[in-house]
Amino acid sequence: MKLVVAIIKPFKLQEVREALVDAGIEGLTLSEVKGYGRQKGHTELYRGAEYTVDTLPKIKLEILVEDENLSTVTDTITSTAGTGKIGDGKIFVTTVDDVIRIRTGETGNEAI
Amino acid sequence: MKLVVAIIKPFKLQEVREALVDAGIEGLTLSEVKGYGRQKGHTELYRGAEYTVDTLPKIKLEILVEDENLSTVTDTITSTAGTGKIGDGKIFVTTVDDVIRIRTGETGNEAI
Amino acid sequence: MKLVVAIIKPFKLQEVREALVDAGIEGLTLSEVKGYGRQKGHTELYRGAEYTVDTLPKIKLEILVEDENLSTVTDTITSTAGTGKIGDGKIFVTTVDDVIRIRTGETGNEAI
Amino acid sequence: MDEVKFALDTFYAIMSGALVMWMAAGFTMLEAGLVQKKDVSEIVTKNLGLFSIACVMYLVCGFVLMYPSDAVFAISGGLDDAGEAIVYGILPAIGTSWGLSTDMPLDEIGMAYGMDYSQQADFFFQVVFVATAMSIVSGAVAGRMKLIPFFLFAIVLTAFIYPTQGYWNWGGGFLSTLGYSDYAGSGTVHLLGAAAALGVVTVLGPRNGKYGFDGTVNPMPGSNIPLAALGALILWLGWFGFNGGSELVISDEASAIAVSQVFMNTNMAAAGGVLGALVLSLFMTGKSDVTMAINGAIAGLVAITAGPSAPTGGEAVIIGFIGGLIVYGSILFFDSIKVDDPVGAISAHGTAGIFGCMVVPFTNGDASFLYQFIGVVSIAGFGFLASLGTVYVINMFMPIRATDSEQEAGLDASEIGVEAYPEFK
Amino acid sequence: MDEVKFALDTFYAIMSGALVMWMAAGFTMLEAGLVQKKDVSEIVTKNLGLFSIACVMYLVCGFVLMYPSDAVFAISGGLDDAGEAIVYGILPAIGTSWGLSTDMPLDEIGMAYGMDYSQQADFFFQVVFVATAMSIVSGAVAGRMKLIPFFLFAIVLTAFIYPTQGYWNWGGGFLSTLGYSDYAGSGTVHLLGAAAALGVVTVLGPRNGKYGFDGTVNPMPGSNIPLAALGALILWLGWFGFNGGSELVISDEASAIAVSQVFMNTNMAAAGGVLGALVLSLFMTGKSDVTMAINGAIAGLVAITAGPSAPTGGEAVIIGFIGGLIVYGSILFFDSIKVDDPVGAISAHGTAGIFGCMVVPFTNGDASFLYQFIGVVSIAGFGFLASLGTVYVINMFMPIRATDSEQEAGLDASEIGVEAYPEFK
Amino acid sequence: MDEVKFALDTFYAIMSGALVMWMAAGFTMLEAGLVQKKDVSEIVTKNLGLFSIACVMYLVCGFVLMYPSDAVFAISGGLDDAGEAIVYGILPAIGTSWGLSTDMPLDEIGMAYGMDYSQQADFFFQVVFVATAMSIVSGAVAGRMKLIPFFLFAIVLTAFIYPTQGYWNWGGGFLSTLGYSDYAGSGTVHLLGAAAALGVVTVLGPRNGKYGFDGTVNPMPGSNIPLAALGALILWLGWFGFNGGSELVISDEASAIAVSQVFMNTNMAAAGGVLGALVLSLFMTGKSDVTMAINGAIAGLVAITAGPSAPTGGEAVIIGFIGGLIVYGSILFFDSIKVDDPVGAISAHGTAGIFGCMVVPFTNGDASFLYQFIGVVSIAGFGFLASLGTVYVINMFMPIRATDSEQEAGLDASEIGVEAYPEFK
Ligand SMILES: Nc1ncnc2c1ncn2[C@@H]1O[C@H](COP(=O)(O)OP(=O)(O)O)[C@@H](O)[C@H]1O
Ligand SMILES: Nc1ncnc2c1ncn2[C@@H]1O[C@H](COP(=O)(O)OP(=O)(O)O)[C@@H](O)[C@H]1O
Ligand SMILES: Nc1ncnc2c1ncn2[C@@H]1O[C@H](COP(=O)(O)OP(=O)(O)O)[C@@H](O)[C@H]1O
Repeated sequence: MKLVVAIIKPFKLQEVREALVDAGIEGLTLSEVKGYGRQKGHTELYRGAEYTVDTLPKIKLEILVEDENLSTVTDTITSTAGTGKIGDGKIFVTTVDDVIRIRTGETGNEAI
Repeated sequence: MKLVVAIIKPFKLQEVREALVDAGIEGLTLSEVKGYGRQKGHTELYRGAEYTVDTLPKIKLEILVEDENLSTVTDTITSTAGTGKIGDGKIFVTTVDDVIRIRTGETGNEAI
Repeated sequence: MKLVVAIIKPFKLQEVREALVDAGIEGLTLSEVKGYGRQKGHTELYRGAEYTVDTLPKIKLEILVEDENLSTVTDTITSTAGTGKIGDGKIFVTTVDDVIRIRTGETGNEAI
Repeated sequence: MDEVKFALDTFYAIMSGALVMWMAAGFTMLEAGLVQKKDVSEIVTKNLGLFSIACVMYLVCGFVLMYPSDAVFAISGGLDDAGEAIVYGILPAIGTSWGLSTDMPLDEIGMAYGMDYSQQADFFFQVVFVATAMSIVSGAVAGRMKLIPFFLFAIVLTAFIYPTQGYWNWGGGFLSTLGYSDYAGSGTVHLLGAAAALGVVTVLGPRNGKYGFDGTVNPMPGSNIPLAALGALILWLGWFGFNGGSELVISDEASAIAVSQVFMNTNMAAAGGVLGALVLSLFMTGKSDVTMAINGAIAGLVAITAGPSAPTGGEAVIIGFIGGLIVYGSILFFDSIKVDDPVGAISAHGTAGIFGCMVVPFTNGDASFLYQFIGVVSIAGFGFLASLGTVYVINMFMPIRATDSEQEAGLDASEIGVEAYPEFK
Repeated sequence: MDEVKFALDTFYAIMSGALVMWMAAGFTMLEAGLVQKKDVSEIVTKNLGLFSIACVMYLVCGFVLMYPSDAVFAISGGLDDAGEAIVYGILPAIGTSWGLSTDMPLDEIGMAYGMDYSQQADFFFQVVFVATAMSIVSGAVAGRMKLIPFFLFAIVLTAFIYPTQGYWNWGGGFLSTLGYSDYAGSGTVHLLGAAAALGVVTVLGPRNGKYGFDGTVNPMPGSNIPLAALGALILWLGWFGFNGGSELVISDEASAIAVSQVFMNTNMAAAGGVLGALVLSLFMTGKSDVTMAINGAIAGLVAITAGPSAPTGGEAVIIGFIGGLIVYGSILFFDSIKVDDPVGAISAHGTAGIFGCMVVPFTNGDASFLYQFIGVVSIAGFGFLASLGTVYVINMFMPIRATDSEQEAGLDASEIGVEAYPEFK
Repeated sequence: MDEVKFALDTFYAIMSGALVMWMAAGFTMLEAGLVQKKDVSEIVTKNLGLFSIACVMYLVCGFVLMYPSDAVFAISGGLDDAGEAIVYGILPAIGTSWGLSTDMPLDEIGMAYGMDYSQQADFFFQVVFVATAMSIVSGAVAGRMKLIPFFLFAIVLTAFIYPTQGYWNWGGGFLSTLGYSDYAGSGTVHLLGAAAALGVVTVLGPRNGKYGFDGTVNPMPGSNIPLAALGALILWLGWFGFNGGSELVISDEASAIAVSQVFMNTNMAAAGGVLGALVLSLFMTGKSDVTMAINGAIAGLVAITAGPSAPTGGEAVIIGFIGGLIVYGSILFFDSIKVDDPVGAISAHGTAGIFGCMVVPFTNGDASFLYQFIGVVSIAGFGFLASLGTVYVINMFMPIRATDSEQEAGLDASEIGVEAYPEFK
């Protein structure tokens, strides 16, 4: 089993999720994060003083997949989350030892 | 060392945490996430238009444990976070290469 | 490739980030989390009743690095995020199988 | 000359009424700030709805029941013959109240409440009081009472419960005959509202999770403290209309002095209430609990309301200060007996209201402790029982309590469909 | 005696004006609550700016254009000779308006608007009305109209568009001659504002993401519901000044009764509007949409504004109730034709405003459906076309629509530089 | 007839006072919106507490010190013999102030402040002014001044510092004799508050993290911009009472005209202030900084306060506009000299207050630059030194500055125990 972690632009979320569901992915967990990278932040103002906000809002998706679905998932994300502009984000893949579905106690691929 | 990541229902948090503390776990990190899975979201309304909110609020626990405590932790979570109803969540286990306690610089099991 | 996950005190964020940038790190993702550990929470009050808030706000940094930069990153974080007081946080290191830059489709070290 | 007086008194009555209407915003903000995020849209809807229901029901029949016309008495010889009184007295009066217009000759409006200013101004000033009483209930039942049963109860309270006992004091009923003294309604409005709230809460029970099995009290902190403070400050401002307008006339020297004394004392009592609650909080916990300061202000205001014109400015400070102490203790007390009142309404309006009624004889020679006590007991008793009975009956047909899963998801999700702060995690 | 009347009427006018000024806070909170978090600072800035622009432009020339002096007519024989009228009539009047001071002899102020209270009070009461009209626009264009073009449009609307049609009804123009009856401006203020908003939105288009390619309507929930409710309650309070002050005089018995009837009816209509929208929401969706309750209150208030003194209290409830039903349907309608109006301003002020104008003859024998209809058509038509034309021209020089990336990041980032809630994720 | 005048003037005074009391809500919201989330409950508590302390201390002795009775002068021949004056003049007066009631014959109240309306109304109107002055301080010290020392300072300022210099201008002291002209208190209230704030801040120092070692200014953005805007709009409304009520009488034609001119000009100056700040912000940064618009409104209001009845409407716009420019520059200036003022109070009330005092002679022939200058210097100098001295002494017994770890966790945690927004991360 692999855990796919994708950092994407917030406004792409809906599109990515729909594409994943179409590709047969039935579960994922998402959270709001802030990203720092090549895409630079922007300037804000407060009471006449300018300052830079270095980080940008991003969405982090965590998707546990069976090994054989890995490339489907990464491909789906790459193709839907990309705008071609800087800051599109990253996908990390790590190996997961085990997974348990709390409700049933099932483990392994059954539990994904 | 293993990193246990558990996605649970928010209202179970206190119970799970207390059970983990009773089981000897002294540290954990938690965050608010949104989950998408078999448990479906709900319908909201805005100015007469109905729409579906697909995701549900969940709590993500991250707990670093020594290998020998792994099953204690997963068992504790499984038994306390479960309601038997859909949406109870998942537990992922991954292997961690190393851990460092920032305060002391200790590494490995010492640092957990 | 390694994923460095650091839990630090919020007010140290700016210092840590600046030090990482100086050390050549060009990307990271951060999120707000709550930590439970040896550092105890504090007492709050509401309408005459006292209660304990067990968790403390922390910042979680996720930094993907090439293997050879690992120690630079962990050293930089350890030295800048430490106050010597309890609650300074932890650094976890895990191995990442692969990384993809969404924008270009690059993978591996190229994509970091 | 008389016409200018009439105009001035009318203007004063409607400005006072506008200030009291503004208290609706105060209750809405106070309650929205003190409930949890997931119940905020619901409490807002309840407040908008209850105010509207109160206005309509009071127009439909509350007003004429509270201030029955002479016709009622003429026919029935003092309610001996209730049937006849209803047919010939109340029913036509209901029509005149609903049909109140500038075309109507003043003497046809059918109320035994002669006055030197416009009947419309009087109605407007009265109607916002009944809404105030009902607003007290919404806070106490927040987080677990369902919307429709709440609105049904609002209909009953504003159409019947409030007017019935309002009549006792202000419409010529037995409390006024007896000599019960309650200037602007510490008892008639605030205690009544609090007693009704207690009655409803008795049937309703506490929010899930509020009291642990082991007797612990779990604080469920309010979601938005500055909003709650805004609510208290709105109430503070609106109270100038509530108390100040209750002198009813301002156009002669004595009345003008009395009204301005009332403004001054109302302000002083609120200030005293804040200080009382803050001092006690510091003494008890070492911290200055802002939610207690907020409740202290309201308790100070409630405490002075039964007699805001008689005390000196300094006495008003003291009355308010004691009100602030009382509300602090009362909130702890109700929590200890597991009566869940998310905004402290029962304590701030009820306990402080009783104190307000009972303290009147200290500064007003015309009042007596006995009659004040009778007033308190009859208002609180009636308000409690009538409300308890009403919701008991409603509950038989339509459960008034949100289910566990509804409470867990929040009433906003189950009843309103709109999150209060969808973008704030 | 007369001096006391003059003083009382002046006091009444400025208190009414202060209440109407307070509506600026109502619009600001309503709109800040109903837009998305990323556009909140911008809508706040727009509201502060538009109110200020309205005040200044109305002082510069709006007031004298709306209430032109007799000199204009004397010279030109009814605008036959516009050039002369401008030079000898309007231009000097502009000076007197700008120079309005306590030193100025009353008869020099140069307006054909005799009255028994101070001209300054009149100006103050009038100026807050023009700001109200402009506030309606800001809500409808939220989330995508750029700030500077918005302010340019505000200058044109408050200096020319509003005064021109205001003159028709209140300054002695053709609608007043005709017999169009619009007490406080359901048409002249609210419908005008809504028509202007529609004109601007026609050029501007909807927010990105509001309407899907497949015709779906994406709700973009407001960020802060209690703030929106506070806005509605502020408007409710301010409306007592808006309608109540429009009687213009309170110092005799008949006027005092009329003013208090207006206060009562205004309150009743708002209550009716809340109930209408809530009942319909429950019926349609099974839930009580709080945003509809909020819009219902405003629609009820708009609906009663054209004739708040003639209906009985009960009729006011009914008029408001229908207003609440109408706003619900109208919001769904405008969404279905892809007119994006984030706060429902076009429905609450426009559709309900038309209803308010057309319902007048039912309770006021002096009004006729035909003249009301002519009023509605001419005000809405002029407001729509003049606004559409104005923004069309502005758009040629300076794009009025925020770019995709500006909308995505939020107007707060691109135009204000200050996040509204920087610490709330 | 006279009685109606008395009643009308009393009504006008208490309505004005109620509007000024409402400014307390304005300061609370403004400051709650402009501080960081972790300090919001504390600033709310400070505002509730300071208002209450101000009311009580002014009743205890502030009022009689500011408006000393003739007895004081009679006995002492003009304060020659201070001891006797205190024993026979001030002390009994303290009793009468505390005991102010409707029973008291008017001539016993013991103030050298004859008037044609009720003394209670006068007290009520005066007491809200002292609270305003103190509210200015709370904003400037937000985020690092501890609660108890702040309240101790509030006691001293409202009981002694404000009344002492208030006496100079309004109680018959040397500024009034001299011819210093300050209608509603640009100097006596606003500049005094700002000077006091500067004195406290001098001892207190900036918030941790505000100024970098390398001289950088770190913006610490406010947590809730719409709340801050609401605060400014509340102040805008309340200011009609603040300035409008300061004419003191409305019941004759000239006064009524003056009061309405004041309402109009107050509104115009606020509008001008918004525009001044926005234009400058656009010019300097290309963006429309909403926090500057908010401060601009307040600065415009402060600027007109010293002489709101003399200017024409157009001049009021210009005075406000310049106030808006000045506050912008002043905020940058104070940041550059490392005086940390989280809400801009010192600039909006102090710098704009000085401008307001100095601009009076341009529109009011009776005022002179020299006397205005003497007024400014003596009020600001006294306010600054007395406050600095007071907090210096308090600081010797009880540290006024929150420790580093307290500031880091937020004052809400260390002093109040209640988070302002516990559910918003
Ligand atoms: N080394 C890294 N470790 C963790 N997250 C990263 C790293 N580099 C980039 N990110 C995340 O990916 C986002 C996009 O990266 P960025 O460099 O701006 O653009 P791109 O990926 O298109 O080159 C960042 O905002 C950050 O959240
Ligand atoms: N494949 C997955 N990857 C990541 N998170 C998942 C995955 N499947 C489920 N989850 C998380 O677990 C939660 C519960 O899953 P769900 O399918 O609704 O119920 P259950 O686990 O009881 O079958 C989801 O809300 C989501 O946060
Ligand atoms: N076993 C663990 N698993 C996950 N997170 C942990 C664990 N132990 C500590 N943490 C995180 O590290 C933070 C600091 O830990 P704590 O024990 O308080 O101090 P220290 O690391 O200085 O000994 C905690 O608040 C928590 O977020």
